[in-house]
Amino acid sequence: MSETTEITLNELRHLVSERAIEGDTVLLNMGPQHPSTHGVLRLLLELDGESVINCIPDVGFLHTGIEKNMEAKTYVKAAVMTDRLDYLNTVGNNLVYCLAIEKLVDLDVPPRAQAIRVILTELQRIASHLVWLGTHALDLAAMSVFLYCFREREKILDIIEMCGGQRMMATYIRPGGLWRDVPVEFEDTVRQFLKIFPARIDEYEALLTKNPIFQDRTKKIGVLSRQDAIRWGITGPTLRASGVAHDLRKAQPYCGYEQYDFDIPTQTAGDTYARYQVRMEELRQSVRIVQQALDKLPLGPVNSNNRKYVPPPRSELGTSMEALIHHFKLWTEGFSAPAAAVYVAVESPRGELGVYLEGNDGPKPHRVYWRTPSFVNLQILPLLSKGHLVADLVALIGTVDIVLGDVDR
Amino acid sequence: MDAHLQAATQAIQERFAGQVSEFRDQISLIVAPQQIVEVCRALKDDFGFDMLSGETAVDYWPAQEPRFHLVYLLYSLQHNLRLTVRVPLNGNSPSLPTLESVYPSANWHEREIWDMFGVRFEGHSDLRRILMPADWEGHPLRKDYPLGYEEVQFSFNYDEIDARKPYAKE
Amino acid sequence: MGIEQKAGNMGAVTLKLEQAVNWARTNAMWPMLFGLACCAIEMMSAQASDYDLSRFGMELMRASPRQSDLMIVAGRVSRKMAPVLRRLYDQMPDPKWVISMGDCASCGGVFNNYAIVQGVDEVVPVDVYVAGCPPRPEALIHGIMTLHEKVRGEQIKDWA
Amino acid sequence: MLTPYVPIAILLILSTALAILVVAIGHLFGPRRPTERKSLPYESGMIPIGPGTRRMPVRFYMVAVLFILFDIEVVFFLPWAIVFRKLGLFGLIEMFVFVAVLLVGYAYAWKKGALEWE
Repeated sequence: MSETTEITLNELRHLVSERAIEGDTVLLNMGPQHPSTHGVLRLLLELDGESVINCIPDVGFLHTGIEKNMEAKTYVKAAVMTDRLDYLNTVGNNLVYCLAIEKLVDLDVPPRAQAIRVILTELQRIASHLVWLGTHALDLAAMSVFLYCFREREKILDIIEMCGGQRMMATYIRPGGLWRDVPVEFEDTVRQFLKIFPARIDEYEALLTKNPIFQDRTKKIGVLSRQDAIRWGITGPTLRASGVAHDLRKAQPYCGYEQYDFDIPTQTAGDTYARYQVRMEELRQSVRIVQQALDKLPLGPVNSNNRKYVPPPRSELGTSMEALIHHFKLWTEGFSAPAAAVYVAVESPRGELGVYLEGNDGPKPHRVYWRTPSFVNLQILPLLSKGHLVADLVALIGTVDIVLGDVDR
Repeated sequence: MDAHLQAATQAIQERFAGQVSEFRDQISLIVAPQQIVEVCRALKDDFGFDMLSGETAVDYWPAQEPRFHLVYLLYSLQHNLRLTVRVPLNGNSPSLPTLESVYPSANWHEREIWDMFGVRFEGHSDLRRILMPADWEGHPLRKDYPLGYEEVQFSFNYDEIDARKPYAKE
Repeated sequence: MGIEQKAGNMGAVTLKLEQAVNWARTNAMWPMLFGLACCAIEMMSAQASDYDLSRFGMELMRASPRQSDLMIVAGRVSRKMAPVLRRLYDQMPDPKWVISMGDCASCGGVFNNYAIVQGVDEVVPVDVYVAGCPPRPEALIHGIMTLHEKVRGEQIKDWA
Repeated sequence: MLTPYVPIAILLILSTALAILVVAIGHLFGPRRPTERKSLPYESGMIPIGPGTRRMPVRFYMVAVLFILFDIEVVFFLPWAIVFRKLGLFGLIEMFVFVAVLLVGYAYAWKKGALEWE
């Protein structure tokens, strides 16, 4: 097991200020194993006492080579990989990968599947925001919020498990529709959840919003101006908290988002408290979307009947020869996609999650590039942390809301 | 094709002799490697493509002629338009000017492309490996780099693989 | 013929030193806060109110290896993380155990490629492997129960 | 004449003895396997860069001194609280004067910005 050479001081000469070389400031590793880095993120901090002079993020401790692995699997088998990317938004990853395939091979999706996709993606957004809220408040010493958030998150995981059979990595969305239809008791379980959840959001707000300690730790901390946000390509709640009302569900609607009316919460202050408010408001908007999607849930098939790409239902295998041939071809060699490239982006809880999919007339994708929001949003951490104390850095990592599986791919 | 996008691609074609191609209503511009900074600066300042959504490379390994394609995914916030700019690169260790001056977010994208594909960026402020360990040889996402597949232990070949596997002593 | 066979199990009176030490070790085994990837989220669910690891004496997830007895490797270990994992394992005080949570930690799981260490037992000696991707919180608790059985079986000669 | 203090002495002796006993057992019987890698300073899993002991900024010292000052002030409350009944009004006013004097010092420190970190 090779002992990798640690980064010596002179290799960082061009990054660290002169005072560090003479030894005036301390170089400290807020390293891969740290309670508040939400995973294995390493920050090399240059500290003058308590205030942060320089913060150099070092990522790659969770690099899984997913893009290389996907090139070695067929299109449908590679869908298993997508769940493990941003493990707090597994349904969203499946969605964007399947949308990219559907665009590449021009595959239609029935309306019922689109509505269920919207419901599950919004529920997954709520679950992801609950983990963000729980860990962010836990970092700022509000232990009880963590326990309350995970209590609600269990309910959403039960719903996803009811549909997909697995709590987190269900791979429920397949190219051309869904794996299978939702079970009978899906609707009233979701309605049951929607009935109790708004009151729970008020519970969290009562705990945190007017809490003076929380306000001291988050107001005017990590201010991100509108120009900087656009210049650095920031997307998602971090961008909306700096005053730019950009949300891909409204700007470039997919999966039938244009039928539902919801508004995009924005703030102008651009500090940690503004991002907290934006995300809390997004929880309420997601409840509204799920409510509307559930009321207008159309009936009908869940998979498109384009047999070239979607395997036929098992019932037909006994009777029709073509179904058997399609079934055999799809499950052995898989369908092949044209030699062209497509870029599709959706709104994940962290920002714009995009897939650049390139085929090569073969059954395996030639290149799958994941434009992940956490990788881009993490770049502004050095910018935000200038001049703050180390304790504020803990709040900053929470507010940028990164997931390391997203960053390192 | 959207009117504004039409104007943008027209202007780029005249000034930088780029070709335009379209697939499923997604426009992509093919431009020479050395002009990429001017093209992006023009697109950003004159046509409002103020956000670099993403930047990656594609490896067409057996073909040496344009072995790599650098793909820049641009997005305009005001006009809500997407544009892809592709740059063909030849040879096994190509290099082209960095885009950091136009889009600061290109810093990490380019470090990742250097780490994964071995495409060097001239003028980049801090070109180090970002995802792989600092002393790693080779660029993993290249097509000629092996997947690193390890043979799976089943019952019939369990013993000889078990002998080779480096178990950690205490 | 120990006194226990003769006088029967009289609880505290016929308690062996091993049993006392093992009882103390199993009922207050503090895990190290070491979440890597998706399994860390399931470990947090196990720690949170619904599945509550605190019932097994694991109230605190200690942040530093110096104060923890158990290292739960929750997630996939990349090549860049392996030396860090080994260093953390070495810095833990001596009665220490390792649970490899999830398929990626146990055998590389779905990722059979250059970036992932194919099984954490190449880096640290593992006591209990928990299967699942990610394993349900109950599966993790079952893994912890198995580890407790193993620790209760330890004898003094193991510690020499 | 020292008889009222005997129980206190016994209590003191017993508590210190118990503390020393527990630490000694841990020290003597605990297994000790110091390895070179285990004694490496822990810095969230990485090897520390640069020397461990650095010049500490003076602000840490300032915070420490202020804490000790106001902590000792609280210690004086304890004996006062025991004989509080017997002292009556005079004791109350006396303690207020004591606290007021220290409050002036606190206000001065606050005004001079000793509590701010910058």
